[in-house]
Amino acid sequence: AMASEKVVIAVSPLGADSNLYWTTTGAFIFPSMQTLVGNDAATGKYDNSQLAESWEHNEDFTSWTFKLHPNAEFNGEWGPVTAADVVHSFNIHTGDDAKLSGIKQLKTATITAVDDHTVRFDLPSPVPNFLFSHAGRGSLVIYSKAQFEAEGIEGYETAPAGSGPFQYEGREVGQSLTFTTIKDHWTGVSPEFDEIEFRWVSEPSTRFAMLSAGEAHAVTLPRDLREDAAEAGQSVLSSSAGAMQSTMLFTGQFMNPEAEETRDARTYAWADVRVREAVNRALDRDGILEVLYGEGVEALPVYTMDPRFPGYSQDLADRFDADYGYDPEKAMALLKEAGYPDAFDNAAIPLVVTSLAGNPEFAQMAELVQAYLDVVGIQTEMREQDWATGNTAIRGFTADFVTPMRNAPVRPAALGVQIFFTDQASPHLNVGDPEINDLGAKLVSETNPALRDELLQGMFTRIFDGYAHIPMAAVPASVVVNSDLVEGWSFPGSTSSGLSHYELIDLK
Amino acid sequence: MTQTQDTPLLEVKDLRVEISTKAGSFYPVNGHNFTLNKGETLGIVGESGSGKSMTATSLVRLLPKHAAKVKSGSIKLEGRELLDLSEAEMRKVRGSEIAMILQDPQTSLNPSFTVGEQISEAFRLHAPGPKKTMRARAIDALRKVKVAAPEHRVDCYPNELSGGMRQRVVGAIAISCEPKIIIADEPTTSLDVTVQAQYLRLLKELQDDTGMGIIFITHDFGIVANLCHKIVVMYFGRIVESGSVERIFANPAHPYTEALIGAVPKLRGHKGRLTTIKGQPPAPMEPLQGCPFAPRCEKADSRCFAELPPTLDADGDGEHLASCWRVLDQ
Amino acid sequence: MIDFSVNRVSAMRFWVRLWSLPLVPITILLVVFIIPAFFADFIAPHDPYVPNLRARLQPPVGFGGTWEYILGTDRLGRDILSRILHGAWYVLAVSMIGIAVGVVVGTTLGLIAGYARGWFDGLVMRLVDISLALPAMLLALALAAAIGASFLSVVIVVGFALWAYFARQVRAEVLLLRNSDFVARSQVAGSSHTRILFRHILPNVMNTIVVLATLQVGIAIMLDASLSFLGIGIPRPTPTWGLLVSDGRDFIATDWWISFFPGLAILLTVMSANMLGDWLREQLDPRQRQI
Amino acid sequence: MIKTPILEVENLSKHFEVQTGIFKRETKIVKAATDLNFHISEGETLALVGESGCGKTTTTRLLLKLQTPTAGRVLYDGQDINTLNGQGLKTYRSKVQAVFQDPWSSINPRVRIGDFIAEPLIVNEKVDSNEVDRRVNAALDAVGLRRQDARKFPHEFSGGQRQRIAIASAIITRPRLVILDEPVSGLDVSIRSQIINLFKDLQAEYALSYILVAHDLATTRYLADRVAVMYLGQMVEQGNTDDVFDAPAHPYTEALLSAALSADPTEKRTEIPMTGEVPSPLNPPSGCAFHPRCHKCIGDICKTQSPVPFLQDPNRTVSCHLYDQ
Amino acid sequence: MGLRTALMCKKFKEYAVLKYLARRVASSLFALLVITVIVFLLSHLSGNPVDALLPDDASQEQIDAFIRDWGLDKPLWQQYATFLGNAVHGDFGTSLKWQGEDAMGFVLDRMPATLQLGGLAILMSVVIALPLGVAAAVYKGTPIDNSAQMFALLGQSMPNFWLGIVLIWVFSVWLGWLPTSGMGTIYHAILPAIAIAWFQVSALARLTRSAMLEVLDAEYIKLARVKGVSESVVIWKHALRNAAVVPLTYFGILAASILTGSVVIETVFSWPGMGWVAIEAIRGRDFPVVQAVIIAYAVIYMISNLVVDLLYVAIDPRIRND
Ligand SMILES: Nc1ncnc2c1ncn2[C@@H]1O[C@H](COP(=O)(O)OP(=O)(O)OP(=O)(O)O)[C@@H](O)[C@H]1O
Ligand SMILES: Nc1ncnc2c1ncn2[C@@H]1O[C@H](COP(=O)(O)OP(=O)(O)OP(=O)(O)O)[C@@H](O)[C@H]1O
Ligand SMILES: [Mg+2]
Ligand SMILES: [Mg+2]
Repeated sequence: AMASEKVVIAVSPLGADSNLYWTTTGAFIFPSMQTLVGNDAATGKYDNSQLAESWEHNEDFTSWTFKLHPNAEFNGEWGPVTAADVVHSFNIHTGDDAKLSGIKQLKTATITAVDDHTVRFDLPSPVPNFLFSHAGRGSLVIYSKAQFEAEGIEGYETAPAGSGPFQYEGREVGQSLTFTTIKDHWTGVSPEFDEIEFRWVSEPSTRFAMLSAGEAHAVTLPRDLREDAAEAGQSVLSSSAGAMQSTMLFTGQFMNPEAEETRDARTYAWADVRVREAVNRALDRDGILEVLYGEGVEALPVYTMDPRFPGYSQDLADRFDADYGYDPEKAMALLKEAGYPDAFDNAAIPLVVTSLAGNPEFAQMAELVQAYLDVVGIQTEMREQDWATGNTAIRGFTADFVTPMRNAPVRPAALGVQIFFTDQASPHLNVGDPEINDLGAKLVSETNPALRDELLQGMFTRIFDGYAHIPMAAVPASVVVNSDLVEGWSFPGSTSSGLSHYELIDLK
Repeated sequence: MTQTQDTPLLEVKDLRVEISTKAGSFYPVNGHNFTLNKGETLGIVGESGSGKSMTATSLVRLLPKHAAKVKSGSIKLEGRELLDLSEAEMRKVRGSEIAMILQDPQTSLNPSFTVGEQISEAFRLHAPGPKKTMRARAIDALRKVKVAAPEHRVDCYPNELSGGMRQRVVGAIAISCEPKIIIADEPTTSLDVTVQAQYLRLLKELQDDTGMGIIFITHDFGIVANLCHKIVVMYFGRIVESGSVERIFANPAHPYTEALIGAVPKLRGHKGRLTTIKGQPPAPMEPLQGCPFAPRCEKADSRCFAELPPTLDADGDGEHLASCWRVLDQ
Repeated sequence: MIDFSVNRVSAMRFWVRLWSLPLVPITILLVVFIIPAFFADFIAPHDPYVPNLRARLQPPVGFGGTWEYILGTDRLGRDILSRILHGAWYVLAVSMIGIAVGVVVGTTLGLIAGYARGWFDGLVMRLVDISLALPAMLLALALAAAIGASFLSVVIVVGFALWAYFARQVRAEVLLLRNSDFVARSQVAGSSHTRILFRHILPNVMNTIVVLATLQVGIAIMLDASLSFLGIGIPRPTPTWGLLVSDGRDFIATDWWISFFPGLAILLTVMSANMLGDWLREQLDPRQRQI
Repeated sequence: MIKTPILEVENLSKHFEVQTGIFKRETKIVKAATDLNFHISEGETLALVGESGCGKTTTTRLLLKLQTPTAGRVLYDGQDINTLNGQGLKTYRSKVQAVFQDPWSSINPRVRIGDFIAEPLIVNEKVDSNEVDRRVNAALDAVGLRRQDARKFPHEFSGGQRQRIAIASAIITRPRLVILDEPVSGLDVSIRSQIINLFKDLQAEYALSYILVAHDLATTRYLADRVAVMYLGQMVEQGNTDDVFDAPAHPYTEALLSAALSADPTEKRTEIPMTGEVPSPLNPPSGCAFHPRCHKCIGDICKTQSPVPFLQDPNRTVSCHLYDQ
Repeated sequence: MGLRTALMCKKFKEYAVLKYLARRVASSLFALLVITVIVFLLSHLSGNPVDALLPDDASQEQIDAFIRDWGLDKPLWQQYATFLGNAVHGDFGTSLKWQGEDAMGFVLDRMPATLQLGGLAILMSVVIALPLGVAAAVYKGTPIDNSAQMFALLGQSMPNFWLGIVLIWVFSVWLGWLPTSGMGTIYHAILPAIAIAWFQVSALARLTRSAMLEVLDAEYIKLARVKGVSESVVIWKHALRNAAVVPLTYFGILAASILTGSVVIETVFSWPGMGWVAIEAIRGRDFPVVQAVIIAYAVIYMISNLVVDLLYVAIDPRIRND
């Protein structure tokens, strides 16, 4: 690397542009901040690379104790990282303005500083996945209490002191965010460059151009462009672990037997399991995924199920081809049996597509899905809406056959399944199946790992067999780097942007 | 009124101007011959579209660039052939030797510059000098054309002046470099009678002072009768009659001239029917045989329709010319 | 004062005018725009909607492609040519209906404002100001979000973006016309206001409206494209040209044909429409200024 | 011979408010017509003459009800035209017609000649289409146009023909009065006389009355029985044409006539030089408006007091302090 | 004119200017008021900020708290009244998306970027369009005219985002002359300015051309030639001075189009101006910022129109001395 080098990473702008991590749904503040628990760059497994040296929990997962690295310290003269900082951070993260999804678990916890370098979280009910709240997506980030006391919230707004390997340098709102490398970081990790700058660039082609022009070291690109970039000689780096799962969801209480009378034929065409199966059977997933994500992307048997987390069912994965495989004839036969389309008043099922920043695949996915459904005789109607409008529609149940969605699988399966299928979920996401709800309720209080596994598998199986959704794929996060400038970089794909471990960027 | 000079001030011989358009080409100026002497005023009359303005602009070589060009003939200013001059030389001639006054005082001054600027520009081009003296000379020029309070008016924009005053400013520009000839293309049509009378008086006085020649284009017979020494009557791009004012008014040789004179009501005198000319002039590109006026002529006979009459000497002394077969019969 | 004599001149040269018909733009418009708009079903070689994953990203003929897909295929293997041909109808419909909305609203308001003057005139001019002061794009975003992006919302946005120009122009012209001698004469004859407005004034602003409308075709198509770019155009999979260009924009440097050919279709159509508009303006009203 | 007046004008005034100054923030009053009194009788021609901007057109527009007067009345058969409505108004509209100066702008280029000519008839009288055709043909005949021309559009006609069309339209309702605002100044010399003759012929045939506005004094003398001279919105002199032209009473009329050029080189004229500029109607001089240019100005009274009309004889009025004493 | 009257005149003129300004400002304020209503209604009709700002799995309490905090539970007119009252003080609330930023302050922070880009674009279009239009008029009907018109037309026929991306690839990536995106040096502004300006060049050049053609036909141009003035002085001094008034009247529309153009182009070039803010804010249902940004746009437009009016007076003596 050269004497004074600045690494530029161009990404599409996130929802919010803020230093106050707890108020956002994602931010690029991470290089300078740390959480308690880290993720291994190569495997995505939890490790102690961040502030906690070690941790332990009691029998029923209701009490978690973390020991901090004794030599951890904040950059910029704000002193060592202590339990007081953790308590302080906990308090601001659970305040009224908190919006972070991952800290939902924290809200019910109480925190105690056991000693200077030990904190304990006590939870009212068993939380086996508690580490999730301290690592990766949407977790507790440790801010300096001393800085807060000295400068108040403005201090955080102008230059939050963190303990990460980079120091917050400054932000051009809407434009960029810059960090400088800390030369003698307490972890001993030392990046081989002096500065790192994130640039917000909405247009993928502009990002591609920046990469090609050598203005950026790394950029995030949609799949199609990644391929093009690879052809042009750039390197595509993927996260070591799957970062996203994508699926399409039906909405409404379509599995709720009691809702039978109130649902109308149009909204609830898929209340009939045969229609749901037909929809799934009509899709050539391999084809779609290859077009959208390229090779090496795996089919996803059940959304929120992930081999890294408890509840994974090899059985479902094995049965996937047989039960969800591409079979248009079968789909048509099922529809005929179900009386579709003749028996329905309205033949068109609205297919709402939300164009989410950074996921241009979704539009194409919708087009492909629509084309495949058309083949078997299901007419759909596409509404291209932005995220917010789409969400409004979903919440109002005006969108019927719904949105490709994504979520990072770093979320433990037990959390995900509750959020997307049960009565724990937002009303619009609750499919209304008594059995799933029942299993979900049991899961909450169950602490035995084996039994939890069983409950989860039961839920997944129910979802799978009931064709309760249209699972698509597990996709790793990836980034394209300029092959003339960057040698390599590994990251687990555990943050909302998919990027992390910037200190590991290996320049040429 | 006899000018005994060897070289006339301006001598135009067999001038032909061609206009070519997509639809075809024609000659709005077709074989003009006339002369202008020092201190003399020549009136060009004719109805709209007969080629009066084309004649005037061809004299200063400012014909519309792409559409029109001089086909043949000669224009001699004191014996010097203007058609042979380079564009730069011609620019010197314009303004300093031949000046022109345009029809509409409303539009012939640039609205964006003060009167003074526009007058001194004319000076500057032909006799450069410092700004101050330019201004002084502009004021002088204004005074010459009898503009009241010239010191004040020199800084006015054209829109601040009345129509008559504007026309006088145009006059000031024209005489600023003491040209030998002023060509005035209908300079008074938009003026009120009273203002017009003042203006014509002014022109006459200036002519008396400087001895310049004036070519006056108009269709107002009142002006011709009062101001001009000689007249050229145009019809359809041709000169159909020329001669001294007295002779032509007293004894028009061409039926067209006769009809024109008879068509104008007199300020004093009879109230009988006015003479009229039937029909309209032919369209520029209409194919014609014979005399172009024949179809409208009360006195036309078969010869008129068959053959274009040559320019004939009406009074036998070479001073009164007309192109009409009837001249031969007299 | 309006110079009506131009009509005389131009009428005299009727045949000359016919001869000078701008054949190139008319031909282009027909070939690229009008004919495809109505006959895409018959001339398009492929279904514009059905993906063919086996034929993804075929380059156009001459760049390594085959005659099967003359202009190449897109990311989903759909034939670009067929999509352009089918898209023509939507582009035509959006621009025509949008302009029609603009014309009807703008002309009506401009006509009445210019003729009646007074408070109504003041109100209309304020509205024109307001409409010009609101960047159409922002309004479009808000509107599309409010009523959902659809064919209708695009038409409304186009109409909204254009009406003010018509209103202004028509009003200005009516102001001149209402002082013209022939209107005075008609008043002297005892004609009612409606008669004057519709028999005497309206026919005389028709030229302006036609010319302006022709020139607005380009603006309407551009607006449609920009809306697609912002993701609030006519929803996919409708292959409007704006969407095609917008979707292909990421691949300008690599699979350039995806956006190049729809872009070319836009370029040719807009250019031809403008040239036709210029020609019309010259024929109908040489004094009309370009807006 | 005492003729009944068709139209009587009593103390007619029209004042315009105009905005002047930068950004049009200053309101001034233009007195385009002040306290006019005149009348016009059956079969008679009255000419309004005066310099540009003196209010001739404004006066005709008031008579045509194109504008409403600031003060005063216009009486048609004894009825104020501004109170007319319904049938009365229709009668007025069909009995008082107009021909304007510019033959190019006074005909709607988008209407067929026949329809254009018929318009006054159609809007004022209940007539069937046969009758309309018949009357249009008659009007075309009267002005010397061919009947086939009815189907053509205006652009197919020359200026002179257009003026004939305008005249045809003006006479189709058999009006009693036709107002002519500079009807020939837009025409070429050779055409002018045709139209002037036509006016005379029509007057003889239909017993028309004309109010004629003309720049050209010769034309005025030729056509008019009586003449009214206006200066800055005021009537300065009125009388029989021959009387006024032969012996002008008002200094302005005198100067105006002396400035007119006769198309006769033998005629001698003595020009009375008028000094000064034509004043702006926005800032009319005090007292008698003509005093700054008057060669007979008799002192302070002219500068301070407006002269009142003086009746020289039943047919002649003059407004000048010369005649006050 | 005596000195005293001259002085009075001057004073009167100043007074008139003030009065005129006051009237124009008042009418602009009325327009702004209407715009606030439109904007307020539209942004409220267009989806719920809850969905934009809260994650899809937000709990009901989170949603409720959010609604309460932002006053979304009050009746619409009340929300508007509050909004207007605050807006008068320049207070449009705090941004929902850019945490803690004062909405108007945030927009104003972005404004220089947009003005800088817009200014450059205007400059470019004028610098290119005027000579182009003049040349086309002077050489009417010749190949020069045709190619000038063609060049102008081209700009009007390309979607500007597409042009922008092509420019980036050609000039930044392949030729490497200019930076691809972002804001910084003047070089950063060149490509986006071209992408915006080209479209305007077309309209402006054609307008200049037709104005020039009209002026070149004027009598005073003939008079200048008759005086012996050289052709270049005739064109650049006598003609252009008068013709320039016409494109000037177009400036209000030009300003509006450039603002509109900047919305798209700022996105393409990651130019952190108001256009970028507008899109991000509308997409994120960031009411306060949406309102602030549209009002800001409208104000810029109105001010530029006012300036144009005054400029118009300064340039054209016909108006100045009427
Ligand atoms: N630029 C031009 N292109 C083509 N034809 C022209 C042009 N200028 C003049 N003409 C034609 O040339 C002929 C003579 O025009 P010219 O202007 O000399 O007439 P004129 O006698 O001055 O008429 P007027 O009394 O109306 O001024 C007319 O038929 C006119 O139509
Ligand atoms: N609508 C109007 N608003 C304001 N001022 C007007 C209006 N109409 C006429 N004037 C003014 O009234 C005065 C008389 O105008 P008018 O047109 O009657 O004059 P005119 O005698 O017909 O002149 P010309 O011979 O030039 O036709 C002029 O100063 C004119 O500027
Ligand atoms: Mg002429
Ligand atoms: Mg008049």
